Amino acid sequence: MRKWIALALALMLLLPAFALGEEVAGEIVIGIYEPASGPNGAGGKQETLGIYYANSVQPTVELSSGVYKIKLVEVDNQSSNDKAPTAAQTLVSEGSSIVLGSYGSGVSIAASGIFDEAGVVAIAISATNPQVTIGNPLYYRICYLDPFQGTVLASYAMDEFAAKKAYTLAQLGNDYDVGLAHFFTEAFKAKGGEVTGETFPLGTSDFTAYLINAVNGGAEVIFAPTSTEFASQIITQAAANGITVPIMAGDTWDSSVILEAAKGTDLSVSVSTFFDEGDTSSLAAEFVSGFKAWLNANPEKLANNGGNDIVAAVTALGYDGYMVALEALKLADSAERDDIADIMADVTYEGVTGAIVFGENGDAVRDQAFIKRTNNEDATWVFVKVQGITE
Amino acid sequence: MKAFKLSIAFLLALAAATLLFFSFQAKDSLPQLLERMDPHQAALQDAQMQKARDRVLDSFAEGNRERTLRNLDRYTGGFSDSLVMDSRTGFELFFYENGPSLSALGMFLLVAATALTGLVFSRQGKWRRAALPVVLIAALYAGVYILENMVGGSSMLMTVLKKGAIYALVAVSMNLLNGFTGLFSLGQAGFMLIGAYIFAIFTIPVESRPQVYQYYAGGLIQFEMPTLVAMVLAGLGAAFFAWLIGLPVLRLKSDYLAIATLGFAEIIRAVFQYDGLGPITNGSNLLRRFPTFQTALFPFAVAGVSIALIALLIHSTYGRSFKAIRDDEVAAEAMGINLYRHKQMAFVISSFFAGIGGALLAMYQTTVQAAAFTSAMTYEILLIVVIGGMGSLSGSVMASFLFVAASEWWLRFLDNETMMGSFRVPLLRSGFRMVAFSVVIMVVVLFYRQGIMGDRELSIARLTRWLGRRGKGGRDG
Amino acid sequence: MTDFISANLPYLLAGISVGGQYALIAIGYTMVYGILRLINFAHGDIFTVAAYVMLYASASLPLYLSLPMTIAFTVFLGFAVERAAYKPLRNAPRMSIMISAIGVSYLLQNLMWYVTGGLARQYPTLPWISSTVSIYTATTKMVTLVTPVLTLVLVVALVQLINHTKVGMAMRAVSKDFETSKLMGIKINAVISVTFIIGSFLAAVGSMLYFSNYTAVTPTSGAMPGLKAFVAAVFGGIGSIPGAVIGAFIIGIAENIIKALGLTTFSDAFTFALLIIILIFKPTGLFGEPVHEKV
Amino acid sequence: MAERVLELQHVTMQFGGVVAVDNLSMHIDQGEIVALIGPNGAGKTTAFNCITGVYVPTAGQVRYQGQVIVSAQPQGKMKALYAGSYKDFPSQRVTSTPDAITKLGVARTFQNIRLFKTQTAFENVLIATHLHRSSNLFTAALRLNHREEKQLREHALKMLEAVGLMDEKDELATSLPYGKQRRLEIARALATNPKLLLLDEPAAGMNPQETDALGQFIQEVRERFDLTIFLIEHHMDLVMDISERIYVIDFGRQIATGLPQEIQDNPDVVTAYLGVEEE
Repeated sequence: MRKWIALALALMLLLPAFALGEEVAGEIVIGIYEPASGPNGAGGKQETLGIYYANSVQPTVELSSGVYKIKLVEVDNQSSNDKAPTAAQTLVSEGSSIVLGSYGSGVSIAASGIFDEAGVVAIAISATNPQVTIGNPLYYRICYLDPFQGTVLASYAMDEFAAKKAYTLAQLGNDYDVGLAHFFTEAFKAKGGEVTGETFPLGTSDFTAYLINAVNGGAEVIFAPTSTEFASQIITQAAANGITVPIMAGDTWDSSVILEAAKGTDLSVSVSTFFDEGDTSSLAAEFVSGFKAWLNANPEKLANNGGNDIVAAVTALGYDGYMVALEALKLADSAERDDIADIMADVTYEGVTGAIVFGENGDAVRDQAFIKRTNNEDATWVFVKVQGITE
Repeated sequence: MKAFKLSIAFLLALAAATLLFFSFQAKDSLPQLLERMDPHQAALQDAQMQKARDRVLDSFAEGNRERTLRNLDRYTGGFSDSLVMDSRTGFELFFYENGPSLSALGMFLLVAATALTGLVFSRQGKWRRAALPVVLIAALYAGVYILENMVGGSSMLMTVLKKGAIYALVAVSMNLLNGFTGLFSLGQAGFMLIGAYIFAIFTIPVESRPQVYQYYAGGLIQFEMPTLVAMVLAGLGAAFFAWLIGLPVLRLKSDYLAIATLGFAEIIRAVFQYDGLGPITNGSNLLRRFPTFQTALFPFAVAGVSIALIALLIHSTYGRSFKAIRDDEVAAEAMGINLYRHKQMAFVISSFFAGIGGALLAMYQTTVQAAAFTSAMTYEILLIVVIGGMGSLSGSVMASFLFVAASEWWLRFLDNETMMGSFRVPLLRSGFRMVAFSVVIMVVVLFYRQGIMGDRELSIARLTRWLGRRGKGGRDG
Repeated sequence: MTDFISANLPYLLAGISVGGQYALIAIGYTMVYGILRLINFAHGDIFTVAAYVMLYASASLPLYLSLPMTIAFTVFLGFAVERAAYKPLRNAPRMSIMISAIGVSYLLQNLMWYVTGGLARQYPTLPWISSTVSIYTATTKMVTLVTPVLTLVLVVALVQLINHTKVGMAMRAVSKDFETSKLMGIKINAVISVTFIIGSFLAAVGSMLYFSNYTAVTPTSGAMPGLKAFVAAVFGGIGSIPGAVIGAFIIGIAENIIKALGLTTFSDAFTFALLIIILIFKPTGLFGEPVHEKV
Repeated sequence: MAERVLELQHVTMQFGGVVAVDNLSMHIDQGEIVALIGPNGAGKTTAFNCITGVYVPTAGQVRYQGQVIVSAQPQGKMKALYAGSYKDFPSQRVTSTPDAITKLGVARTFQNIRLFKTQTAFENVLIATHLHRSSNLFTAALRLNHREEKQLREHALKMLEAVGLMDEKDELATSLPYGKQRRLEIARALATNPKLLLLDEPAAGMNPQETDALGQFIQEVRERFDLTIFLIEHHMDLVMDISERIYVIDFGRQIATGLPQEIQDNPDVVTAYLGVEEE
């Protein structure tokens, strides 16, 4: 096998003639490790869209030994831990120099052992569970963590809605939901608030009972950090049952599904996320317009985004993730996995979702989150403010 | 004739001894080897070379054989011109790189030699018949170990073989229930979950418990067990739950039993995810950092032993009474077989091995989360049993390797949009792999109801007959 | 007293509404089981396909066209599944038919993933049903009231069909004794097809009601209601249609009561526990009649 | 007086309104061959099923070697509906599963052959030896019981030899010709070392020569294995030839009993079978 890789690398070096157009010294493989089916499939696809768009914007990287074409190899981990090892192993065997993904912390952690053994650096794009990077030296992350996001939302709930009693709703068995709800509860209680929490089993569609429990419990804010499928059930049923209490959630709710569900209702739905479409900085605006054009040009990609061209936060993060990978390749000035591993810690990149600098454990140092509210008339996001942790 | 066999046996033993001696000797000779390869210290001038060499020595000190070999390969390949490679160092380098495979080969030759001598001296038929299977099994295990060292422990082939071995054990345990006793149970994922959790809970090292049980202050259980003990405990735990749920459920007719066991698996999943049990099961969060196996031999060995036990059971008087219950319950009862007790035995044993399979899957995944053990996993295993052939152990084993390789390796290309020149191959986009796979399963379920082996076992006699028939063009069949 | 009612009225309404939707699915299970002794695992997925077809159809067609088209498509799908996956196994052992049902469910779910991309889609708002209405102090959708009424109407119509028409009599005969009805010249395949057609029709209607109440459609959103509807069918006495309906309402209301009591984590687990308890004490369910094994 | 092997007292079996077996009382002594005859649907097989525990009778008692193995009173719905003529019911209720009764030494064959279809003839008989095993699950699986295993296999072979099926022992049970399948079922029943053998229409579908051979075989088996035999049969010449006593039932009720000769010219039996002549 080792001889085989050596041979493949040698072959790649002798391939200038086959490259398209400009002089290319060969190909560097970047692995995409995302769920395309299973409960997280929808979010995974939107993240992958960001990566493919970034590839269309920047298909090559220039190293001292020449310009290399980036080859994306995508694999579906079906958002389940027992499929993770073979999916991760496929990327390693395909010769990925660096891997992007995965949406969902569980599958990322499940694959960390395989990436570590093969010496491949992996960049978690939107997996916010702290355990993804703790104890996994080669796993880096460009989004903020649950502890940060939970506390930010708790501060926002108190500052914005002056809520004293909160109700959290999380999906039983989903470590993202339960983790975020836990940190929100801790932060909210630390600030003198009162929290009652409930969990619902996978496959639930009827949330009326939960919403009514919240209202009967006198909650002034409902915090439901669930996946998009349950989010739209919660929103439509909250509207149907005339719930007036404001609803809040984490980054998973930053998607067109929520806008569509909230359209025409008088619900107040606010979300903390990594990126805001309305962000007027040139970098973000250019990305948004470019991505929308690219998306509308391809009906299949439009379908993967839920049939509309609203930019999900994970798409923006996917874009930044790809660019960070290119930065790493440039800094290491080689496609060798060990070289990239050595320099990864000091890669920095001014991304669409803000400055990315890696702190301890390989987590990006992020100290503020965008807070957005839904505009229910024309189903768009309204930028509220950038929220840090207020003591 | 006897002398000839003995001399061959002796030769085999001799070869084995030399192989074992040299590979053992080369085991930790790498530092001296590097010195000898670079007599006039070329590394000191060339920083690049020095860095590559240090990397080799670091990973060697770390004991990570996989990475050491990779760095060594790059070092010898990249700087071959400034290294001196005389025959002796070349020989030692060869033995260092292929040490484990050669020692495995040595072990196999040793087994073959003993089998041969045993054959010559033994009288009873039983030993003579056992010689060939023993050698074949030794060849299989040595082959897996050699393959692993040749291809690299974390290659695609080995990952699929590891998962294949684990699914083989679980498929055989489900076949014992559905295929041999005629009990249609859909609770296999639930018992795997119990096994995986019990194994993980009792083997997480105490020092990493605070980090794993982050929301539950380090968790309730503050001790750890050796791996094998925990695996047996995992099986016993699953068996206990099987006995418990068996009390009410085993008297039910086949399709009610299916739904009741399916319901049981859902209940178990909800219980293990319950926040209240967090200090023990870590609620909805992951369990990780428990010991995992480094070589593919471990799952192959555990699965091998378990499947052998199940095979022994099936060919015993109890196995025959299970098959009687499958064929005709009324007649079996009339022949004095207590239906309830025998069904309970089959159910508990099958769950015991499903628990061990769950523990192996936990080690394979390096993480355990109840969310993964859904009814979809039970359906997957059931389909493996059907493809292999209900009532055939060798069928289930073959089918699980085929199933895992096909669904998670060979058919993956169906998910990626491939371009033939400028023409985009239609249909190929993410999700198509699973569609193609489920169509294949429907075809098997509908038209090849017997599956690969039907209810026949793969025996050496049948294999030679089959190969013979292929050779003669299969005329006289 | 009144605040007790106003606090619990919403739970009751939700229970009745979801109970009615389960009933429409459960009838499909009970009829197919009564005739073929088969748990039609794919029934829940046909229910989801109906939702997707409605979603895609109403995107381009006006409502009065997309509604009938959806029902027609679902009925055809139910018929096709029976002819393709169950007819070849007519005299195969019971286990292989059930495995074929699991295979069809596996295939349908993967197909939906492939075609729709898996992102949750919003079910179109049917004009009259999904407008909100308030009863006493609770506000809910019109569908919560329409469902029980429509369910009862459909059930009564179905019971009339079963008891007072030739096809109905044939179905009852086949469910009593498969072999002898074949000997009596009843065209078994036709009767089975009719059963699947009726089952799929009710599933299509059920999916319209269900998804106008819970409007997010994903490839697996039909799996859990399907399983719960089967539990209801067994609970009411598999094979008996009134049993399935009453079982469905009981399960729907019980589920919501458990959530009201705060044991939300175990709401699904409780339904399965209920099933196991029923199977032990009264294996034939509330209204089922015991089946004697001839020796 | 020979020791009483089997005794039925007022056994009644009622399905809803239909009384299949009505107040049947009879006995069989050690070493006897007793036949139970009657027109189709008279309740013969139902009586068998009450004795072997497949059905729990609505009322009545079955004693085997003096020990009560089945005793029942009308329960629930049956109490009101009870149409059987026997009134004062035995006090305690005893039920035992078919396998418990077989362990006591009551073996049976079935009217429609119920052989284990995926097993060979030898395996079919070997399964019947399972109930005499002393090894538990682990000793059996780990082959620690090889002595016992050898005994069971020899016992099974002996049974096959007794019924003359040695050369078909490795054939699939269901691929054997009809007559041989019947004999295999008898061999399987014998393998459970019974004291009382219940044969349910063993000669069904056999031609006269085969029926004759079967008759000798049954008598020889009784001698060789010191058995008591209780026989349901329609072939009158077989019944008359080998049975010491005969019970005749019609519509579940016993209408005659006695020696073969008496039964042959008993008018009630003739009308039960042939119906009343047209005047």
